[in-house]
Amino acid sequence: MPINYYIFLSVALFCIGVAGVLTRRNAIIIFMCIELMLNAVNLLLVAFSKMHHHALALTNPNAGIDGQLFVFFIMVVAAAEVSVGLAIIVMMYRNTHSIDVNFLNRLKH
Amino acid sequence: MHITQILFWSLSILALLSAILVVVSKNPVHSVLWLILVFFSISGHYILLNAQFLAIVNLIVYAGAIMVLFLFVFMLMNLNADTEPQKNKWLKIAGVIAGGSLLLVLVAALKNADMKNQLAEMNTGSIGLIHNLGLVLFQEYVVPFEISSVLFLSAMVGVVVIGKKD
Amino acid sequence: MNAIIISALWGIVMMFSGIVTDKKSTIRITAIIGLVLLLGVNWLDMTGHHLFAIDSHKMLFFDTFGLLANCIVFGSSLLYFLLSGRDIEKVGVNTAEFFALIFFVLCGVCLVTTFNTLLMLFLGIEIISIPLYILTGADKRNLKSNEAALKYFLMGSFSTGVMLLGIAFLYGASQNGTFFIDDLGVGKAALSPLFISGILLLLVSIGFKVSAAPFHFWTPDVYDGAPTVFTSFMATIVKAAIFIGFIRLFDEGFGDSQPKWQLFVAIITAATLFIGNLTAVFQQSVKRMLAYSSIAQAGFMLLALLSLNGIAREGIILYAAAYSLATIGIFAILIKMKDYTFEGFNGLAKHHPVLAATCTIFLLSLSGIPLTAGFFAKYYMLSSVIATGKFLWLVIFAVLCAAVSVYYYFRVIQAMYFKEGDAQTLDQGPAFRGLLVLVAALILLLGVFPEALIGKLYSMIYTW
Amino acid sequence: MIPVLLIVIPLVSGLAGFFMKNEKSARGWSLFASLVTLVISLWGLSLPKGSELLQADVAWLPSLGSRFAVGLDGMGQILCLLTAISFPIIFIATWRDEYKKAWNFYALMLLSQAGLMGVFLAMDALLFYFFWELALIPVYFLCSIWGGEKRIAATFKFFIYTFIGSLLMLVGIIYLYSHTADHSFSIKSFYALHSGPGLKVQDQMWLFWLFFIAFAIKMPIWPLHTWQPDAYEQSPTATTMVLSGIMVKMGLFGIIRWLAPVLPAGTWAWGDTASALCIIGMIYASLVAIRQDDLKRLVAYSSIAHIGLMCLAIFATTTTGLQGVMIQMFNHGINIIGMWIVIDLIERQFHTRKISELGGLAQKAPTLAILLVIVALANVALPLTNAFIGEFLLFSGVFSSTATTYNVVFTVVAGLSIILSAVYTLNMIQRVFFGNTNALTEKGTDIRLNEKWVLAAIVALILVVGIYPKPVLDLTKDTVETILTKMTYSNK
Amino acid sequence: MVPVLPLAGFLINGLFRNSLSKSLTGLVGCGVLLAAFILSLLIFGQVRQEGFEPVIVSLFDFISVGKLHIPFAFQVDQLSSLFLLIITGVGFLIHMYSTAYMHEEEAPHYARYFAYLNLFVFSMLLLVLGANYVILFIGWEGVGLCSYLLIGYWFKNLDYGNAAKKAFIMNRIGDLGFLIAIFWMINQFGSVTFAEVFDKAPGTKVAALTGITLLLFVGATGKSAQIPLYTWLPDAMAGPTPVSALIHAATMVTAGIYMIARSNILYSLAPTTQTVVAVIGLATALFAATIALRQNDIKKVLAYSTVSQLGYMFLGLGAGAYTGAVFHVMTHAFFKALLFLCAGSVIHAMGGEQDIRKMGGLRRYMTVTHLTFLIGCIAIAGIPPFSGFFSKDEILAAAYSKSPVYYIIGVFTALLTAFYMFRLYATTFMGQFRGTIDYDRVPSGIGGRDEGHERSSHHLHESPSAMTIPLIVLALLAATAGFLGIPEIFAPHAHWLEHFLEPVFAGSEHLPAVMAKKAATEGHASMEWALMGISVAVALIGTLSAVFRFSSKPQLEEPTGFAKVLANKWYVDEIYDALIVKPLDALAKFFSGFIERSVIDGIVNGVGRLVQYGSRQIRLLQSGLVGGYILLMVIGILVLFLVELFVKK
Repeated sequence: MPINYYIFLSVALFCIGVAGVLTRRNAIIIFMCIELMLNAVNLLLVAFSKMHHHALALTNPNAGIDGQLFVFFIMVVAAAEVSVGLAIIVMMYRNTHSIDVNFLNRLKH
Repeated sequence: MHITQILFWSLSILALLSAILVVVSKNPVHSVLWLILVFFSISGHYILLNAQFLAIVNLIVYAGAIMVLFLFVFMLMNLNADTEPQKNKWLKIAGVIAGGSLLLVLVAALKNADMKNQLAEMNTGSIGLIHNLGLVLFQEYVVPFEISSVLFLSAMVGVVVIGKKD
Repeated sequence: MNAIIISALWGIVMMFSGIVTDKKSTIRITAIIGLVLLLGVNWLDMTGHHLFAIDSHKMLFFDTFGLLANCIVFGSSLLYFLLSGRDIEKVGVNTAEFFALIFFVLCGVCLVTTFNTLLMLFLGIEIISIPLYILTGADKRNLKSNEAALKYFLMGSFSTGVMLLGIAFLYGASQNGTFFIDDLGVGKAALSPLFISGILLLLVSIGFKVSAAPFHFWTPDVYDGAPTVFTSFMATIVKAAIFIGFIRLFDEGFGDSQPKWQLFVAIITAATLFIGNLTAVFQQSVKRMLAYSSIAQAGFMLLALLSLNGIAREGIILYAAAYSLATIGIFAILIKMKDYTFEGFNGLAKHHPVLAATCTIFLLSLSGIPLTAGFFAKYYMLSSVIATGKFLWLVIFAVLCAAVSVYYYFRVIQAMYFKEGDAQTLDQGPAFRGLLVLVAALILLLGVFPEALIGKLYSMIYTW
Repeated sequence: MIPVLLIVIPLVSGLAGFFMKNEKSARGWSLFASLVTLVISLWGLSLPKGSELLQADVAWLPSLGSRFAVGLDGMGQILCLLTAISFPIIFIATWRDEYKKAWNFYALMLLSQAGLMGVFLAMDALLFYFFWELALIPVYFLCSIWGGEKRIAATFKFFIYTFIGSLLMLVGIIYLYSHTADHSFSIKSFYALHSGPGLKVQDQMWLFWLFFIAFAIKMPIWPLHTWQPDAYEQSPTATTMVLSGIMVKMGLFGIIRWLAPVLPAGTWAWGDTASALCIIGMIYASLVAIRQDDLKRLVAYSSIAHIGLMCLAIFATTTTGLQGVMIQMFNHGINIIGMWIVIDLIERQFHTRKISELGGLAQKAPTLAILLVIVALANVALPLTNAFIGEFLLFSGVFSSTATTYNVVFTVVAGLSIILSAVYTLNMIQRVFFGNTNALTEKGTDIRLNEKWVLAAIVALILVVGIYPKPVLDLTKDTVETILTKMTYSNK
Repeated sequence: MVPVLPLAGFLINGLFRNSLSKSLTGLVGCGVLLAAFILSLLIFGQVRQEGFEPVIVSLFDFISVGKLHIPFAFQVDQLSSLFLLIITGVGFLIHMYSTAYMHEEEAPHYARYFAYLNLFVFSMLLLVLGANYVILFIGWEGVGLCSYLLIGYWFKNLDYGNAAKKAFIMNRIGDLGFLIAIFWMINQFGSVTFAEVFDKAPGTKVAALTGITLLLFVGATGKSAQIPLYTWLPDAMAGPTPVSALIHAATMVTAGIYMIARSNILYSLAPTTQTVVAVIGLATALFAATIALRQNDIKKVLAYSTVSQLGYMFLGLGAGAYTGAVFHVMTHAFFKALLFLCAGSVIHAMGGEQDIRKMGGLRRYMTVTHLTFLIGCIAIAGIPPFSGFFSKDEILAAAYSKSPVYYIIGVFTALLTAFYMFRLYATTFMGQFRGTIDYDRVPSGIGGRDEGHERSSHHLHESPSAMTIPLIVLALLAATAGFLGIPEIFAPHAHWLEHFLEPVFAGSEHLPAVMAKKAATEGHASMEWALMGISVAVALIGTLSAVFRFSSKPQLEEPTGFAKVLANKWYVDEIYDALIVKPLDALAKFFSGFIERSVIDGIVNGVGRLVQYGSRQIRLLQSGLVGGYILLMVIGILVLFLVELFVKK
């Protein structure tokens, strides 16, 4: 598969995620959209890693493996972020009984 | 048309469609489900790219753990479609336009990348296998691996601090 | 390496200290001890005594620049603990955890100052961010704090996404699939549009972390909403550290392709200076004004990024020190104030001359008046850009912005000295005042002999 | 040695002043310190030129190529002398003024003196900038703490204004520094710039403005002058004396030492423009002064006019003109301080500065009247007063200038200001001192002895310099020559 | 040296104003003058010897900058010694007069008066003794200052103050011209010392000389009250009458003539300027004379006559008759001082009344004053053998040799002079006393006329001897001084003054052009007789007509028509006011009111306000909505990429 396809695919996914972040006002949905963005990046990284491997396999059998490991770390971080994020959202919900980001406007100007 | 190509296209379309549905569907639970579908299709891609380990981890961590977590939260707050009031139209449109134009710009920036000849190797190559990954992970990447434990630790502490009733 | 491990370990120690004892003073003292220890081991690292023989496979690179930055960070954190430690206790019950989180942040800081691969940068920034989300929301009952936390979290993770995309692009562009910053842009990789796009995205995301316009929007709200004591931490130490990382990345990684991205940095710098200074003018609350001023200061630090040369490297260290010292001091005073608005400072000089005097020195330093460290900080920034011979318009613009900044900084001075009123403060001990004076003296010292910092440390390292 | 003392003594004594919590002792202390400074500057005067006691050069920031280099040349001598003389006079003259927290007041005064000394002594650009700001900060506090009711706004305007200027100058300094051959801030390498390859001529064109704006704001040159009347009006008289008597000279000094010789081509090219500004300012200010009802504002505007003339003469680049500037800087300082003292006396007695509310003082305070008349006549440059020497040289310098083709026009138009100055000065004298007394001035009394002596001293200075200016002129001869050779370098 | 003495007097009187008694001050005041007079007599004696070379005494280096050296030097030669005599002599007499005239002043002010007077004499001497233009200028400004102080002597009265101010400022205008002339000289000759300048002068091109001389003349018009700067002189009469006599008649106003006579060479080299000088002088003479016709204030009449006489002198200078001009200065000093002092004694007697319509018939009450005044009138009217005749005639002759037009106008002016002088005389001294002095009209403070209250017409008395003696002395001088300059045609080489001043004017006398003109005028003895005859006749006509016209029924009615214009001095003051003062004032108001406040300061504050406003607007971006923030961030990214895509290409 030409790498371009993967690039465009994941960029598309990424942008859908961005659009989601911009259009929704439910904190959790927004957060999900962000996860979507991360996944798009993961896909891209894996694709690149395979691309590099394809290019350099002869010289270095492990070429391109860094990309996949990076994805692994991204997943780690994402997991941690999710736990924290959800905790914060829940705390918010406890206090305001809403997770609508548009109500978050006590702080402005 | 080669089978991998067919799979690639179908998976891509599936991913995109369900991603869009994540964004548009009113009911948050639905969008969770759609997101899970996205993850599945992405894992499919991983498999196509012969990155089995990541495919599995993706399923377990994301589709499994994280999404379940989301669902729990939703149920905890028992939110449903009508609980989310509609954002005002203009901001919505602006958001969509912004996202779209971002896509356009990125594509425009990247289309003339001389990557026509660059191919992503499909369903061959061994780097995606647990064996190799593990070796590299615990030899070269041991420091970041350990450090990520700090990350987890801090996340844990943080969640405790936040979640604990005082 | 020492610092990273010790800070991580000490974070755990702090965690358990909460279980062992609930005497807050002991906890605080442990924390302080920890910091002193950190400073010490970092010093050892600089002098070449490494406690741990760990091969990071070149993922971390401990050069003078980073270690020196660590020194600054630890030093200012020490001051921060000494000045505002008691106030951390006031925030909530989980004092120990707060300290632990702060130590984890410091661990992340060490990564950011010494990383050599994008992976480490990513991890470092995340390790810094996640505890900060928590600290922002530490005041759980306070809705503002919650809101700030959520905003910070959402936007932060968004920027993480952007950063990852950038990293992915760079990875794709790199010759042989690597994340090591020093062979990112080599060969024909530098020509690939992927490369420049990646740089742009990284610029955006790290710019977000240092609150560079137009990615600064989180800053005022978060700084305003977070408990003041943590605002102080975020605004000074963290920001300075990330700047060090910023410089490091663009210097090591994209230094060769500077002309490709210099223009963007210039644009962002101008925008940051403009928005930061202009918006600060109209603020009513000193806390929020300081938030905007931190944006403005970031604009000045970005000048170092614009002109990556020796002066800039020295300058950013000095700027980090000067800025952190002054801002920590001001925040320490601000915490003691009952009323955060400008009116709250009216007549402070009459009732608390020491506070007023030191605060004045800090403000003067921030506005870059000679005899204070702030002047040389700004001086280095300006001269680094002038030395490049390009972007003189930006220098002039920066200077004008600095003049604007005088306006809002001096509003505080005016309130303290020239306005009638009785400024209410919480009680502060003589030790606190003494420390303030110490900090002020330090600022003046740096203002008259900046080489006491730069020259001495550098020479010390080179002689070794 | 001596330069260091000149800076350190006020600095240290000022810092010490903060800690003596007693008005009387603070006052005495500051007077003592200023007198010591005066003695030292006189000692410096007595030494032969080029004696190593007049120089001091210590390493300061080696990595930046900046040294703590201070020195007394002719110009430095005369301006330091002015500073050293002024402060005791000011302290004695305002002896009776009451200030709350007086010790802070006097301490700040001394600090500003240290700053001023530093400015006049610095032989290193960065050091110069340092003192430039150091002189500004205390004055800012002085004005906004002890000033009039609109003080905060006025002094803040003044501060921002001058700060912008000095920042621009800083940019210029750094730019020049980065182009010096040996990457040093020392005045020598700055002077060497224009002859070396480092600096292109078109650079000088815009660099000139960076510096000139800074100095023009300080002087001030029209149209950057609006901070001045407000600041003078609002600040306590003692500070006004410092502002108008000495600080104003910083601008002229800056041009003579740091602008004209460093950027001769730029100065040459923009000379006419700058001169035009000066002249507009002179006429404009004189006309505005005619309309002023507040004594302080009147003097402020007249000062703008006088400074404009001096600045004009600098750009004439002639020996006569520069000599005139040198001596006139001194004279103007003395005279205007005399004016302020008189105004202060009036204000303290009648609690008003409004010309319209005063009148007939000559009957009540003949001595004051006579002394003022002499000072005022010096202000209109009547012969045998010091100002005549100055203005004579200035005008003839401008007239014989070869730097501009409009020298005659400049002289004539600028000459009109002589007439106008006569108009507003005589108006002032007449409406304040002559005519019949009114209800307010009925119970006026003549001045006290100490005031009498201060004014007498000033008058003496005025007349002595006015009749026998030779020593002063000889003092600055060499400086003028060196500056001129630098200024005309690129045009030879 | 001479000038030191008055300076000493000034210092003594000035510093010990309060301690000295009045008699003592008077003594000091006069004493120094007397001493000075004696000294100058001695000097004069030396100077008179044949082959006397000008002495130059250089005290110290006044200004020495670069190539420019201006010594503080004095020069004694025929011209200056002559003026020395006049100044110290007349000055002494007037001091003496003043001791009586100002006697009612209380001590400090009395002392102040004499201090000023001495200071004046000092600077006047400085003026005439200066060996270069700068010293001359110092004296020049000094006398201006003193006249300012003395005019405003009664400072309680604001009108006097205004008059003083007017005088000073008008002089300033002239002085500016003078200054620029000096600068030009410095540029041209590199020196301002008379000797060097005159040596270099013949070599330089005429344009420069014309410029310099014209500028000098501007200075002269200011000081010597010529058109257009003459209006201050009549107002200057606000000062005490002796002052008017000394400063505004005898000495200061002739400074201009002195200066031009001193730099005669320059003028002779610049014919254009000479013409200008002559024309201006003539115009002034005529103009002032016409105004004098219709003035009713005794001092104003004299003032205008002074202006007119000065005009004569300038005519003389313009016509190249420097000797004549100086001659006229001398004679004029005598008779005009005399006239003023008489007027003073009249005013003294009349209790401060200056309006001649309220006088009349005074000859019966004050004989000395009357007679001396008469002499003065005759002298000024130019009736032989009184001094006025000789000097005036010499000037007229020179004028004729220039062009008959000058002569005709000059003669007409002489007619007018005779006419108004005798109008004055007649109205004041002849006829019946019309005065019922209402003391309220006494200008406040004029010598505090306390005892004047119990005085009415039949108490009118002669002034004390301290006042009358100077009158008599001056009268004698006025009567006889003329014989110092007897025209050639009466007795060859009898023109003593011409020979005396010969060395001073030698430089210009021997210039070819002037030689030629001289030759032209030589040997027309008959013509000269004719001219003299004409002028004498004219003078007599004027005199007699005036006497007959006014002695019986003086004109008391308000003037009408053209007379009104004359009475209002051609409305010159009003015109100046409308043309210069008002616009200037308006401009000043415009600047200080509008430009300063609104435009310049407006811009400055406007910038500040702009920043404030911008800040208020920009902070609205901080909407508080996460969506908005992220949107803006995305837009930011977009912008960056767009720049990357399009701008950078």
